[in-house]
Amino acid sequence: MSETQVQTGHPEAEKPQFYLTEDHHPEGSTMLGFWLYLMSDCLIFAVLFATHGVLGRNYAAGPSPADLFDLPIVALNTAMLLFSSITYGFAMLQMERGDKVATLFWLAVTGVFGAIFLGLELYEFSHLIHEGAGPTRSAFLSSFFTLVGTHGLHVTFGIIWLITLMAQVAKRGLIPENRRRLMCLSMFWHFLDVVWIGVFSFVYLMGVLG
Amino acid sequence: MTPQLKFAGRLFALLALTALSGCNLVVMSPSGDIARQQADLIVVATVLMLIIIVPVIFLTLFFAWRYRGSNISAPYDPEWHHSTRLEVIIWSAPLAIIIALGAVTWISTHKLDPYRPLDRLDAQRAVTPETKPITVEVVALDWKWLFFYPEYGIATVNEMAAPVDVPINFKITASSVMNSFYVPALAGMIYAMPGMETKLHAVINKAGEYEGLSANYSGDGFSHMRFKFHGLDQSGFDQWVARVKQNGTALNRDAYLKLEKPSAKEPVRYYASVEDGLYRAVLNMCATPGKMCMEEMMHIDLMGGAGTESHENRARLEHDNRHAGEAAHGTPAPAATFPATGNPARSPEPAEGVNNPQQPQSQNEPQGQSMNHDMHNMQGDTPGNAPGGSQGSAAPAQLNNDTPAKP
Amino acid sequence: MSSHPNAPSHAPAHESASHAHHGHSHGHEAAHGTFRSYMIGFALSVILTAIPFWLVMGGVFDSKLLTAFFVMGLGVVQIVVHMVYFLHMNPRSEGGWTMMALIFTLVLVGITLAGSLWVMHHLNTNMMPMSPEMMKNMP
Amino acid sequence: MFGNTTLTQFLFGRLTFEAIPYHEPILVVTFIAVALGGLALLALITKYRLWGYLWREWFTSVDHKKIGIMYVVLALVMLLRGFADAIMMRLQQAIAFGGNEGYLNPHHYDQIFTAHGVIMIFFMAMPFVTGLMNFVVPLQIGARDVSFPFLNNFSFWMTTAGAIIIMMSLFVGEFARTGWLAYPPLSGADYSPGVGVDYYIWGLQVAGVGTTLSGINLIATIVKMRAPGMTFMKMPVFTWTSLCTNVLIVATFPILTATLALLSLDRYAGTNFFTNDLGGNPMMYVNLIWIWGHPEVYILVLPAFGIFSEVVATFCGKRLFGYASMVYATCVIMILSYIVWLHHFFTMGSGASVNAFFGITTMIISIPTGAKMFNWLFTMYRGRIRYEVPMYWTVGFMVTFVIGGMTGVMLAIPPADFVLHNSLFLIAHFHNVIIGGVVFGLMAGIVYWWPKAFGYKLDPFWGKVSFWFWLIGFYVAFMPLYVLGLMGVTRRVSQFEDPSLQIWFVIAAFGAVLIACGIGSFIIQLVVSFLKRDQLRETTGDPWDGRTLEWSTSSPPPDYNFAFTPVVHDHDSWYDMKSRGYERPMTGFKPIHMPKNTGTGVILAGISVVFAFAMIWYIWWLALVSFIALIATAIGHTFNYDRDFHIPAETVTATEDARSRLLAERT
Repeated sequence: MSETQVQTGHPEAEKPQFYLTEDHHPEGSTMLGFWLYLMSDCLIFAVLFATHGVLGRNYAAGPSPADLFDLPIVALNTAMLLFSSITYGFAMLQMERGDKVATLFWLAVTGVFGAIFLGLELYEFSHLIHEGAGPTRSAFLSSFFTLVGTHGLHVTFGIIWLITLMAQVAKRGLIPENRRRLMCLSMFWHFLDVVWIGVFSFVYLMGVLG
Repeated sequence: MTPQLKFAGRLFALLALTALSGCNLVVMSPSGDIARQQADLIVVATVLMLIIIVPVIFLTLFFAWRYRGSNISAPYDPEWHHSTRLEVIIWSAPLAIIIALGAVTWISTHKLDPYRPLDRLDAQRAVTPETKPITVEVVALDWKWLFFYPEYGIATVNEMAAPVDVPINFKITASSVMNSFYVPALAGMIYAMPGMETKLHAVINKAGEYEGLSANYSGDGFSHMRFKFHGLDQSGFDQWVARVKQNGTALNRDAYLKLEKPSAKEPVRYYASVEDGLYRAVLNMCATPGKMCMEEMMHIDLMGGAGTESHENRARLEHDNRHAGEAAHGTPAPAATFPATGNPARSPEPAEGVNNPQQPQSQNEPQGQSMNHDMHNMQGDTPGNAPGGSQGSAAPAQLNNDTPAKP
Repeated sequence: MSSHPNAPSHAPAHESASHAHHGHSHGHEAAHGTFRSYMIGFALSVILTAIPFWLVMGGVFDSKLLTAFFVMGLGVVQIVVHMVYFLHMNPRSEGGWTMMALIFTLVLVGITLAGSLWVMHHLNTNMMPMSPEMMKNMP
Repeated sequence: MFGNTTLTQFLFGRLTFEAIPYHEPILVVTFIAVALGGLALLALITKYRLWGYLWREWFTSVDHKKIGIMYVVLALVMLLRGFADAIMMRLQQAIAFGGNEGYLNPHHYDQIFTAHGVIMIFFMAMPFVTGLMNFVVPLQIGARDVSFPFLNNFSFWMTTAGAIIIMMSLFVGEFARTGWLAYPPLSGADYSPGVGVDYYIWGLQVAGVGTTLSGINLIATIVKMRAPGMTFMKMPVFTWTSLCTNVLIVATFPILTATLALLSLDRYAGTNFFTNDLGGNPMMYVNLIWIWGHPEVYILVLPAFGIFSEVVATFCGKRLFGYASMVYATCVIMILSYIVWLHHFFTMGSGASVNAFFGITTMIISIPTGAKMFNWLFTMYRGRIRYEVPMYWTVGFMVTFVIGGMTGVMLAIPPADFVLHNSLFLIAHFHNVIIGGVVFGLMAGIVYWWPKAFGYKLDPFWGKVSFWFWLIGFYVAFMPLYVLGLMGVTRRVSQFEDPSLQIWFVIAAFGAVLIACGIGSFIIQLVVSFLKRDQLRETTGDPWDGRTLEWSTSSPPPDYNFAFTPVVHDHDSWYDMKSRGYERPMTGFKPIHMPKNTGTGVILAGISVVFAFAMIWYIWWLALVSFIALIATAIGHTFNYDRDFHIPAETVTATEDARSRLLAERT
């Protein structure tokens, strides 16, 4: 290997520098660490998707996606999430410009879109449960509710986090810590978007296709 | 060097000796052809691997001794850490063994696939078109084995027999939790799972009495979930069938549903006749009156479900006993022992894995509980177990048959 | 495959490729994106979301298989769009580690999904009590 | 008993006095012993006024070294618990023959084998491995701490919280009776209605949070915080194996979390993932849990491989043979471990092609593993082996592990697995690799790094006694199980009928007693070494003539690990520094930026225990309150921006001067 050559290349007499006399600042690990967390979250969703893939046709002599899913609502839901994505993007752009008020404004807009998304999802769930198609009705519905519900839970936590961050930005301004946190939440929020693409394609559209 | 070699050799001989002596290594010296081939496979694999394992162990001990710190005469080369030639050997030697083993694996896995019908009775005799196999349908109940002999119309509990040198086609299922059907002398194990059917093809080549057991932990009575497997010659087998017919009772659904309740150390039982389609119903989890068969459910699902107006199907597909509490709504539930869900099964008292005797069918058979005094009922009746309904026994006409009723 | 479904699929793919090129050449700070790159991503996402919904809700194709193929394909494209324009994935961020972690995760997700489906399909066909005629009727 | 049942139920859920097993003599005695021991410990801590010290210096510490040590302490405590279970099982199986039912009925026996598996894997081996990685990795890469020090503390306490939840099941309620992976439908609400499986689920979920976060933390640490010059191909092998292990942790524990979450939904919400009802499919659980379960095996064994690599290079006085192929082998094992999971359920009846595929992928893993074995072997070749205790463990490992590897490949051949699966042969196999691989590695690691952690070596005599007891005990305890497996005896059986088996179980029980002596000797070793610590003191920081960076700093290392960040030029960097005339810096110290301690981790973990307890016993109000408290505490923590401080240059100078004096005394 190359190491051996490198090593033989060292003249034994010359004494290299063995430590830094200056303070050493390794670059921040937060973004990488958070990305790794997202990847682990991704695997949680992988399990839920796999479960839905396996159990998604086990209707237990009950309703199937074609009987249950209301695609216009899903489309509206998707639109809400997409809007919230772009508004979060605007918030990030304002953050880079250092405009605290505009950042807070766009964060608030994002939160509102997220809340509408959640509201629609809850409406859909309650509608299904009223029709007797709750999560206990069949393996298909168990996996549907769990997959979509887990995504919804993530959005809920995203909103709680968003509010927390807004409070922190309002209190301390766009200091480096807060910028880092906003960037983490940005990754989280867009990651939820990506998962939702999987959900509406694989669960809703493919489900209705049968 | 020689003492090490001698020691290693002696150790190995000792191990082999221990392994071969005295005890009955049924896995290595079985009486059925499939198990025989599996044992041979173990030997082949072991020998193949010993080619590499023995030198490694020997070299480890040898190097450990030779390069000990006190041995100044041994060469010491602190900078030696790479050798392309050695690296190639290091990677290719195991690779070669694994290629050989991989080929063996691929071939043997297909040849000894439990789903594959036999093509030979033993190393000498092939299966001819005239060979008529015997079918045995196996149900793993909580904690006993039920065997159906569809060709003979009989069934047995915790005892099984098969004629020597006749291929046996096992169809295996379970009533509640996973088990594993295993007769070490006959063939490898395969899981028994509720609502599913696994298959096993095997043949016994030597008459004798063998052990059969569940190899997958299934709850309280698991340790005693054993049965005797008799390999008999043809006349012996015919006698055994006759004995079952003579001493047996009838196995209808009621009898099955009683038998299905959890019990351990169940004695051998014979059934001279078996209700039509009972195994099929057990497999499809619809032996209990009013339940929908898995087949029918799957058929409906394949056709795209039954729509939103299908609420009545739900209760028909609840096979586990969790809804016993709901079934017993007629009687006031003694809430003290029941937690918030009102589900008696969740009280800490009954043993886990015990199929609460409060089966849904108990409401159909008010006298069912008192009649099963022959069962070793592990936990006794729980308070919530009072017979609630008054519908009386379900008439056989209500039972499901195994043909899908709905399109 | 009929010829006309190819048209809608080609257009966005082409568009996405050309814009991806644009976005990168203009993005002065690739790690955060610009107004322009966000808007491009947004526009692409809207298009890529609308098409599959339209395909399914409008019943554009007769063949379910074809529709399914497009729905999943467009889903994958949209995921890539999101990754590039919203998550600012590129091989350089964090010294390539995010990309590497992503690829590794995708491989594992693929193994988990494909492996589970494969294994479970085999287990189900081997063991679920279906009569032969039902197996034949399987869609 | 209670006047108002509804109120009682609301307040206590399904928790009643019956849940306390006061009618079980064994448990009562255990409880009294534990309670007395615990009280004595508390009294001692109070008497010596250690509470403040423990809280300030240990419980709230974000120092990776202290957290690592606490992990290992947790692991050792849980080892005792898990081993007590093992002894009870061996005793039961040695006497329960013929009509004799033994002293444990199935109700207890089933809990014991479940607890043994769960505790040994999740709360002994995992914390042990994590602890060593935590302690060693930052030192080996020349870092001052991990990437996320608070998260590290939180992870540790979550793991401990999981262990506490599991331990609670001993005295309040019961533990699962399902086997360590809790296959449904047996573990479903219908067949396991008690709290046992809920204890199992919540214990693992709470600990799983800690494990996953600690995995993320260590990956980020290794990727981002390596000393300048330490490229990936110059990283110590232990750091490499730690990296791969943590990648495996981050990539698999979410799968376990999700799978257990689905199981808990089945149990709590009545969904139908793994039930027999309404289209559920229990086989899916088995499939999913093994996607986690097989990489888990490598999570445990890879760090052990890393330890052996360090030990063998150090004590042979020689650079590790084939460093690059060792690294590649580790990475290949990491990837391959994801595509073998089906070999745990060949007997479930998948098709021949599926079985053969997974069988062959499994065998392929033995190629890189074999390469590693040869690498250690050729490191010994032309070395000058110093037989310190860690080297004993290494040689013991090499001989034992190949046997386990061989039986493992046998189990990977599907038709052979059909007769060996779930048999005692399988039990013998995985104990062969886990004891012969993981435990031996951890023992070697603890003896190897003990002087680094505490500043004195462990007593070698008792170390060797412990080694021989473990080694011989292992063979005596598990070789009979191989034989029994070939006799068609399967696992998890509490009573036997065939009396001819008994002799083998008696031998195995005797082997377990020998292992108990091994554990006893290890404890004696710790005590004796502590008492003789002045004699065994080592002041150089480099007791074994080590080769990696952790030996370049003092023993125990200062809070900041390295006064100046080392610069790496070659791998085996400390050896390189020593051989090229490194001189320790004496002046010019600067203030060092360090994270502050915080009690939030302990508090969050404490609330998690309450939450889990409430969920287990259906005390819904408490669950809600504790959940809200959990979220509120976490959010509250984020409002604290004051998380770090500087160690003044004078303190650093004083610490380094003290070390200079020690080093001068030596010469």
